[in-house]
Amino acid sequence: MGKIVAGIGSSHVPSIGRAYDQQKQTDPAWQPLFDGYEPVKRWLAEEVKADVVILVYNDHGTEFFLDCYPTFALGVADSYAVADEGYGKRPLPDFPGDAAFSEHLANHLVADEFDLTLCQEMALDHGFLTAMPLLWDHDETAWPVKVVPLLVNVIQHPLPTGQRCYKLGEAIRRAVEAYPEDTRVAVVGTGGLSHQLNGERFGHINEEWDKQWLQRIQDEPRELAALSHKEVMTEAGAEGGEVIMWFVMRGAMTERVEEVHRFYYAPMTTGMALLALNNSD
Amino acid sequence: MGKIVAGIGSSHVPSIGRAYDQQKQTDPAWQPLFDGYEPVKRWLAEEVKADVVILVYNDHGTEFFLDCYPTFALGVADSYAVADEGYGKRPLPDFPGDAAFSEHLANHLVADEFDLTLCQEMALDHGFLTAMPLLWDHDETAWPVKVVPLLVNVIQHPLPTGQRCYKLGEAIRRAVEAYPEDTRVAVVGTGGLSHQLNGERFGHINEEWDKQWLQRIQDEPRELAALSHKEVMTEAGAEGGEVIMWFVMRGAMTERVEEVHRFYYAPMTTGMALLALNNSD
Amino acid sequence: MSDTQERWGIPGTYVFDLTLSRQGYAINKMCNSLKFDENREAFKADEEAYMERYGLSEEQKQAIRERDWLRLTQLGGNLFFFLKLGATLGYGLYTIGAQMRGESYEQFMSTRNVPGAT
Amino acid sequence: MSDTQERWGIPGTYVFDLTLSRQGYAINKMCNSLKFDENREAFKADEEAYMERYGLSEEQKQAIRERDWLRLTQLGGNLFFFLKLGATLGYGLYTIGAQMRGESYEQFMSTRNVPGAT
Ligand SMILES: [Fe+3]
Ligand SMILES: [Fe+3]
Repeated sequence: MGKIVAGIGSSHVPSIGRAYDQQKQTDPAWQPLFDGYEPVKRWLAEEVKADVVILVYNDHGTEFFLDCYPTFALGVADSYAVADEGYGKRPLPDFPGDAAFSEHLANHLVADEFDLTLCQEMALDHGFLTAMPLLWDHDETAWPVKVVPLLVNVIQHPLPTGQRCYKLGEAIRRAVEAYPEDTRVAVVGTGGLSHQLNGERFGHINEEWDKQWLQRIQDEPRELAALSHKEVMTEAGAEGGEVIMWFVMRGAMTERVEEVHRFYYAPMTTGMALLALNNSD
Repeated sequence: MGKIVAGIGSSHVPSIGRAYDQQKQTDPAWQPLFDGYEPVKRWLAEEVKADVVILVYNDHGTEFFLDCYPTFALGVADSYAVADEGYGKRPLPDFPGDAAFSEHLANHLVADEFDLTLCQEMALDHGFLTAMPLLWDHDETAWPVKVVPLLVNVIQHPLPTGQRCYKLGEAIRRAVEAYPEDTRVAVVGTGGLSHQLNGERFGHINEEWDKQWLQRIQDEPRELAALSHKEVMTEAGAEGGEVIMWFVMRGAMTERVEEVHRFYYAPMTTGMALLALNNSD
Repeated sequence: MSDTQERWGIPGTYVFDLTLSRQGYAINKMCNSLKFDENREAFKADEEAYMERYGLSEEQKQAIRERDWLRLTQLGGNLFFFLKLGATLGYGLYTIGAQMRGESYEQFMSTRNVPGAT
Repeated sequence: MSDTQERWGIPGTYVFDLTLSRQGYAINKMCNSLKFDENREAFKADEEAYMERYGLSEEQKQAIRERDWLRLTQLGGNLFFFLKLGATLGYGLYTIGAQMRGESYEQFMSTRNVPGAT
């Protein structure tokens, strides 16, 4: 039987990827960030030992255009390419998929009335890429886990509601637990926390709100998920509205959760956060 | 306030389009079909007088490929091109959209937890094209109605369930009734009835089942919508499974409906049907 | 004979589910490319090279070489895409269908209610 | 000033909703095309012709001529797409952002907690 063995929330920011590729791990401006991810990387490798990662992310004008924009898109492929975002491809290996598990998810979730777009080819941009090498060791050709990319529209309103994202997470848990194989599944919700990249309010961050978020997503996720997009964006910035992707992760966890690790750092224009959760029930 | 003023079920078959373009209206093999649509065309022009048509259809390998396949895709454009399906473009004018109305639908339906793919460009193949000129008069450049294309995946399983399609129709009715303009909306569900285009059972049709369908979709649509895809395909053929698109139309109508016109003709490989319904409540 | 037939249990029918779609992805991607005239010309000029370019398996190539539409269906070809291959090669829907039924075109047409409605 | 600001009522913020997305569709489609090197070259060789080809309105063209990123945002440009235009023209994210705030690059950087983390 499939089992959800970890829930992780993580920011995705292009500058983190650049810092990683340029090996700035001990650069004073970047060391706090990389150090912040270390304990979780260790926990995942030594205790969690996931077989598959469902990573919830959004595309940033890389692979999807506005001619045809999905609300939710699920990868159902054997492998996923690293996208070129216009500055050359990052030196990361392509990702192995678990097509059989993806198909199970697709069949289950569509039967459960989630109207997914299904992708047999999908190149992954920093929305997906940022967290992966900070959470799982890789060499030049391979990753130690298989992945299932799950894209959420957080670019063009109407976005799915926070509650819809939460329900998608709940449905993912049901689907995972109905999987006949003994597969250990980690769910990673990416995005946020506060940031804004448009208008006169460019650069808006809200550290207070971010810190509350890291607690409230644990204790009262349904209340958070009931906030309107306007409420979230007013506090967390227009692009901070993408935090709804964390609800998919949180909805896939049990009612009560246990905090394994928490980290927060807001050096430039984004509240960078990491939260690792364990199921309590 | 928006209002749903007609519900229509209609087959979509490439050969009908060819017969129309080649002016076979009085060809003995085709006259029954064209005569069958005439009363409904008249009713729509003289009594219904719709401003906008939501037409539920599927693409047939024309505009959408399996790299990225949506469950539901809604057009939100000002105009829609006639697609070239590989034999040249049909001599029909492109279709005017009603982008403001489409946007209203998109906002409403996504808030109502339908995970739509939204399309700002969308070329329309015979799934969309077949019924239009049989139901609305056009000249070389213009149509008398605006359109909103709503695509359903009926090609690659998992398809949405019949019940999900029915619920989408119900949500469309709520959205239409919440539209501030006095817009008269016709909903057309296309596809079917029985046909099969693959395997040793190619050419399977089931006239008995089709005739029951035309009554049951009126009287007990929820029972029909609860049938599994396997049950429907066993009776109506693999490609006949696309009849689920009629549930979107039926769900948008009132609980009880009044039959305005019914027509059925099964000359070759498809049970060709037309059903025009009025709201009773 | 075919997994999808076992999964679905509908005789003479190959339900195009995700499993089958994934198996036939290369076929359908190649066939989809034949919506463009220049690609149809390239295919006709060198079928083998064109199939190789899209990464078809030997089995899939063989089904195309033999114009065996039933086999192509069993290997994951979807009719809506391989109709473009049919058009490129001069095979229409009813010719393809008759072959899948194991009949001649004439036999198949004789089973229809109004064979003039094509 | 901008409809989307009225619709959403968040100061200094242009929520990219469908209405705005439709208004800016030509901008974003053009910018999206700049992911390919040959298109970046074509744009740089003749900006006016390139903008014309994508059907930008005069207002939209003018915002691009002036590298006015705030105006471009108000007219429906989405940052994730117009970053490709920025990259083509040599404008990075923080330069664009500082301009939208009405600040110099240095002024903007002085408002950051750890300006070295770029
Ligand atoms: Fe993002
Ligand atoms: Fe169809």
